[in-house]
Amino acid sequence: MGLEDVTLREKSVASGVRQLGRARPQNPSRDAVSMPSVYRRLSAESLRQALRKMHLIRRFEESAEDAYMRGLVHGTMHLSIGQEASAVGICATLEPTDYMTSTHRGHGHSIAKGAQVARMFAEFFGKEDGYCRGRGGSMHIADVSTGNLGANGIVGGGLPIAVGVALSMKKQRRSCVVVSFFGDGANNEGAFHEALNMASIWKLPVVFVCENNGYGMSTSTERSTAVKDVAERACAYSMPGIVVDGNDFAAVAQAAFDAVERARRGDGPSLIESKTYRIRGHSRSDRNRYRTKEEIEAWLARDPIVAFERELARLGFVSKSGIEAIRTDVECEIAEAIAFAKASPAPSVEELTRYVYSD
Amino acid sequence: MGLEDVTLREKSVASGVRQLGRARPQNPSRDAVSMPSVYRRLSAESLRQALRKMHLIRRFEESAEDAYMRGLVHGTMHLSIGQEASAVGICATLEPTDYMTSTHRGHGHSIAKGAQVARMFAEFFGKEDGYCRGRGGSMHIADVSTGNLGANGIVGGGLPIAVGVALSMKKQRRSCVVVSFFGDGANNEGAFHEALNMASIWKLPVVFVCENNGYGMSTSTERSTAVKDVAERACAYSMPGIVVDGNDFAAVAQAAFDAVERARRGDGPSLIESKTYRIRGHSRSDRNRYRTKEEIEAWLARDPIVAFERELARLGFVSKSGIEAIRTDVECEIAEAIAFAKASPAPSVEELTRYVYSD
Amino acid sequence: MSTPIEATAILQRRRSSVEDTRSSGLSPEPRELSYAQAIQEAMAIAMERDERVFLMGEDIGVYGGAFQVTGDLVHRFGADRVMDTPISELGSAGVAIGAALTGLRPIFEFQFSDFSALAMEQIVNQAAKLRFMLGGAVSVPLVMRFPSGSGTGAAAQHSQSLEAWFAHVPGLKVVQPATPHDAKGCLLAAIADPDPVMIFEHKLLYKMKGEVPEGHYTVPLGKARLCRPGRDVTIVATSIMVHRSLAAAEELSREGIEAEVIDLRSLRPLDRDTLTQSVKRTHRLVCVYEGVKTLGIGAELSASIAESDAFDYLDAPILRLGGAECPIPYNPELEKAAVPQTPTIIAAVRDLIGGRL
Amino acid sequence: MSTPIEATAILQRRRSSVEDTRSSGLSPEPRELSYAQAIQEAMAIAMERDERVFLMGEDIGVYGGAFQVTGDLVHRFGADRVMDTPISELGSAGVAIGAALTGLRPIFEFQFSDFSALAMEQIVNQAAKLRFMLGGAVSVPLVMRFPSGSGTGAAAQHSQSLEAWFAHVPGLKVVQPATPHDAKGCLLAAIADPDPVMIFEHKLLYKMKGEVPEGHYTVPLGKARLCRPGRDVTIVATSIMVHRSLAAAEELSREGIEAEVIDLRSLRPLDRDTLTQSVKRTHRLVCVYEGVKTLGIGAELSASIAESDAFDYLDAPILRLGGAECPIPYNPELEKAAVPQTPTIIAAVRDLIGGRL
Ligand SMILES: Cc1ncc(C[n+]2csc(CCOP(=O)(O)OP(=O)(O)O)c2C)c(N)n1
Ligand SMILES: Cc1ncc(C[n+]2csc(CCOP(=O)(O)OP(=O)(O)O)c2C)c(N)n1
Ligand SMILES: [Mg+2]
Ligand SMILES: [Mg+2]
Repeated sequence: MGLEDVTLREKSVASGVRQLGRARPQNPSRDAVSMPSVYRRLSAESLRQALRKMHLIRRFEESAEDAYMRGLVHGTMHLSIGQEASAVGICATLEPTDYMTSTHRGHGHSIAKGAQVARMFAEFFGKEDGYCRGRGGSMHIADVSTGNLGANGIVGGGLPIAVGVALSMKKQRRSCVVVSFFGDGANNEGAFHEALNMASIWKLPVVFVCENNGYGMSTSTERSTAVKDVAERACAYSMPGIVVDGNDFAAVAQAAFDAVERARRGDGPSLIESKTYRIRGHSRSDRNRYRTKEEIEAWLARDPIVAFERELARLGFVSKSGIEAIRTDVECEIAEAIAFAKASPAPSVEELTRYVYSD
Repeated sequence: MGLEDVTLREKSVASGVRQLGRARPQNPSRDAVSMPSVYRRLSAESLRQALRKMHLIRRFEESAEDAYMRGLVHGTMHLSIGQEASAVGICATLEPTDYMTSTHRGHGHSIAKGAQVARMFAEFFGKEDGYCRGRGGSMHIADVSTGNLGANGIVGGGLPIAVGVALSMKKQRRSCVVVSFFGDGANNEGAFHEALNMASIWKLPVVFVCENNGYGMSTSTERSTAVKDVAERACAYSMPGIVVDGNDFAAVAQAAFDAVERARRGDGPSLIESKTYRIRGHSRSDRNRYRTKEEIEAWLARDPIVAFERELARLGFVSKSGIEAIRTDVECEIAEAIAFAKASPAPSVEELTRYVYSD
Repeated sequence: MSTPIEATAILQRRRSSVEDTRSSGLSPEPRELSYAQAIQEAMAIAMERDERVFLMGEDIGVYGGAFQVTGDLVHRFGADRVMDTPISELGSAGVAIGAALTGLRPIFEFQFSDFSALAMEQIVNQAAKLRFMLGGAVSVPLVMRFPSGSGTGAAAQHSQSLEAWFAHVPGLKVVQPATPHDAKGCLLAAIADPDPVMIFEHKLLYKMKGEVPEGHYTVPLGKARLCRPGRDVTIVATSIMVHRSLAAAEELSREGIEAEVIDLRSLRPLDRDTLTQSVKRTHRLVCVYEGVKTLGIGAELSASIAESDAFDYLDAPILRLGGAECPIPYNPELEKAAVPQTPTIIAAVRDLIGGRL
Repeated sequence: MSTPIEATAILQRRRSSVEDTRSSGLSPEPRELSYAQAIQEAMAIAMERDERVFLMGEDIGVYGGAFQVTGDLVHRFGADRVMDTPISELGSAGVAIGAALTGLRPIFEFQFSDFSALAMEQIVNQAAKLRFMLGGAVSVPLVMRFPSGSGTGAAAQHSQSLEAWFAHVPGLKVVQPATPHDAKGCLLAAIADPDPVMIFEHKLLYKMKGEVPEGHYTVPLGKARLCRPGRDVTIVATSIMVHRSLAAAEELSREGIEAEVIDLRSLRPLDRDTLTQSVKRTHRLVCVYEGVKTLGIGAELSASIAESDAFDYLDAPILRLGGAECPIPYNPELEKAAVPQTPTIIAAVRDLIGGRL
């Protein structure tokens, strides 16, 4: 995905792919008439919560990055800065009892699904209060209490698991839906193919969400993927494939509502392709040799948080001071979370082999 | 795939799937005007050779089955009786230097590509003159001298290897084409997805041939596969997907010619779905519980060899006595082959670990 | 995983907790079943008792499984609980994991253990590690069954004995029952176990008959079984090699050599105690297994003894009889030669006792 | 495979046969390279000499590889010979096999060895067995590189040491070079080898510097290296554990304990001779490796000695120091505790010599 994709998002969807998301006008007019219907569907409070979550994700990752630089975080970390609208837009349509599987780039998904940043920081710092008691780190954060079955260090690893969770829900006649996030890179794994096929033949309540940020590490979708839009692949599984502007909260939420409802109705899975961009490098070792400054800057200009904030303000959902309050509140939560995480005890080396098996 | 598929083959191709094969008329008229163009393209001699090969495959498998019943063959065996037009129709378009990967149901492919039945029987009997010196058996027959890189005991196992061979040809600027046979069951393996994607992005000279015989063991395509026609999946890889009547030699050969030419031109891979039927059970352990007698009988009535023979006779490519000569000749070849195989020495137990590594 | 799921309606109907043993069904008369029938019975009992249990695999429904282990269960429990999967080993293994994570108890059949090579990612990177990676927040009560071994003429890609791979992986439990009795009891124990249990079944054993109690009973995972006491040498064997070792012991006994035979049963956890005790009595150890000799389970058994306090009791080198260093060949004579047979065991023990090693 | 391919035009340009060693480039001055640079140099030399050699892997092109091992090679040799693959480990492993079968010499990089779990089918069922299954009609000259091991904080799915799986598989060769010198020499030997060679590289070694000769040279596959002579105990170690063992030996020497340290280098074939000779001299054996202890390479080493004629020379149990029986944890203290460290080795050897085991 190169610079031209900044405009590509605005184009109508590739042939063969049904567009279930709102049709984005060529020149989005900013009056109330153009208010996305999801804004009516979600309460004003939940819209403000969505904005708050986007801020929380952003500040969480910036702070994590900072902690990493200062040597507080071990290992590696994959930041989703620039992709917040996608995570929050999808999760805004879910119930707490709905399930989710995520990826190596999963901080945003976790927070969007309801995880506490304090326990996330604690995990980063390898502490007992971390979501994985310090055993998992950034790539394995899960929060079972919010239906978050975890990030995954294996590209595509969560897809079949999500299908299994959906099968489980169907067998138990629970009306829960499962969202499986994955990247554009993951769409070339065999696991993707097998998972989507099974979800379709068994009509399972899964929503597959491909966050296409243009690259799997350094490899552009153009160089790795034989279709222009990942959503086109839905046709190979007789399920709807939807392309949405992943930097537009409303577009993402609209597509998610449709897919989640379809799943809950028992009509089976959908594939949503959320076109977005990761502003930071793939991980800390990335020297950005595979993309241009211009490309990054063009996407920076489309910051999903700025856009959402502006739209909410324009539509009167939030005031200037309301935005200020959200920001301060988030700052506060982050600071407290870091303090909590730092104070949390480290696991004891004596307990090295605990949790391998059930006690 | 049930009984209705007998007619399904005749229908126009499912939406989204391009038909590159000859358009089968609803009521194929039997005059010269309707002569398939491949009949003009192939010499009369090669058409007769094709018919002979179909007979040879049939008689080879019937004799192998017989030998199996009499305890001469160890292990298991997968017969392709009823699928001969598909194997021969595809391979009729290949050069001896072109490559092929096959499946567990690969006797027909091997013979079609030029293997000697004597060495195949020898392999079945576990002898040194077998294609694998008695180490491989039915599921691993290969004949490198005819570009046949082997059957494969792993469903879908040959697909990525075929892509690698095609990459090798492209890198070496050799104009060889690679045909990869696989079954409908294999199309749900991750290997299928990964292989087709890579072949497409690298524009490799591969022809993927899915022999859809309606079942992967006991599981119908309907129960296993989220699309009606496997060829529909070509759209996920931006390559042509073609459905052909796999029991019609000319239809298969036409589609193969188009795909092989496309590959040789450097225009990349194609996916041919050859709809056919296996008359015998999956393997010797099959009790046919998943299909009806009626279904089997309906397909028996569409025997590809009978149809081809009739058409060649009608069009004057072969006379009655010519057919008789072919049959006798084949009978003779089979008898000699079995005698050769029986006389061949068994491998020495001393050489148990030979051929694990190169000497 | 302690989610609300445990309490949902569909689960109410399971009769009793999976841990206890139903003794009511125990028959007074001994009764013989084949190894395959014993497994099938275990699955039926588990499905009867516990709505959470279901089966997944290729052609396990109307076909009855490639080795007829599931047989007619689909007619008894329906296609929802005896689920045919597409030929998608990696994906369907992941499906089983997802189901296990959220309240169900899948029993997954690989058609041949060789195809597990396609699913190592989900088994090893996911199932085995999820509980640990998540600091104990989840568990994965998953059972996988692997028809294994050579002797059927199916050649290199359908005859492997890969259990050592799995036994190398913390987070998995690995068992290899050798008798119909243990096949049923280990499977029922595996289903009751909260963690992923891999069961390796030898294809040549499926038709073997043996006494099998009726009703529910479990064979504890991680315990070896002393099959035959003896003073001169300990033969520790797995799966079909237990029977070949017992046959060898009979023959050796006629020559005055009394071999103690231990059926290892469980590869992870490993019952090092039973083995150590035995070696302290017999002073000699022979390990017999079908997997490739190098890094097969015998390597671990030998090394366990060599580092234990039984080391000082050893009067002879520790012998390993494992699979040859080659893929399984098709030719029947070669195929036989590729894995230990009774005469191989007899000859090796003779040499060991005779000090000729 | 002897097809017409050997003679095709594109191959004419390769300078010389891969077997011989170019001595012209040998520098008089010793020269240091990092382990990663040594590997990169080996690949560059091979690609220069032989048009058939090419590289495949995820992000090995402009990104230079996750560990910068391929570095700038794409600029030197072009994207056709330093090929980025999609994230399709199973499929691309198969692609490499197909290329190897038909005249090319692919070098395949797994981004992390953990992802090999996705490709076991192609590696084990295909690459390792094709030659045998086809009765010698083909060979698979394929090299695969696996960045392995813990210590980077990447947790359970990015830190495994899975080499024992591969060493269990006949048809594969498996090496684990511990120094920049051997990393280059083993890789060049692997490229020249007609059979599939798996190279396990420890991620923590990539930045380690060491003397590396210029030009083409090979380190024979299957030969261990005696790094340090000693009379009291043999420490056989693999990969990074060689360095920890050498450090331990230094420390122990100060206490009067002289440890002989052997770098195993090759897991399959296994140099049992060098090990046996050493144990006959020292009468004690300690195996140090990072893979999980149970069924890690130390199990095979211990069992090899226990069944060899060196058994009679043993004065103490054979000790194994391997990875803990758990996935690799994220927390750095736990992570360190999960694999042998220098102090662990020192303490264990002390106990062994002191008869406290
Ligand atoms: C099976 C597997 N292969 C490779 C990797 C290494 N890896 C981690 S993330 C990544 C790129 C993934 O790309 P994408 O799916 O697009 O997600 P993104 O990083 O862009 O969010 C790669 C190659 C991995 N973790 N797992
Ligand atoms: C990876 C793998 N899974 C399962 C099997 C067992 N198996 C052998 S053939 C077969 C059915 C294959 O169906 P299909 O691809 O349609 O080929 P067909 O047998 O119909 O020719 C199965 C399940 C196998 N050999 N390999
Ligand atoms: Mg991406
Ligand atoms: Mg089929």
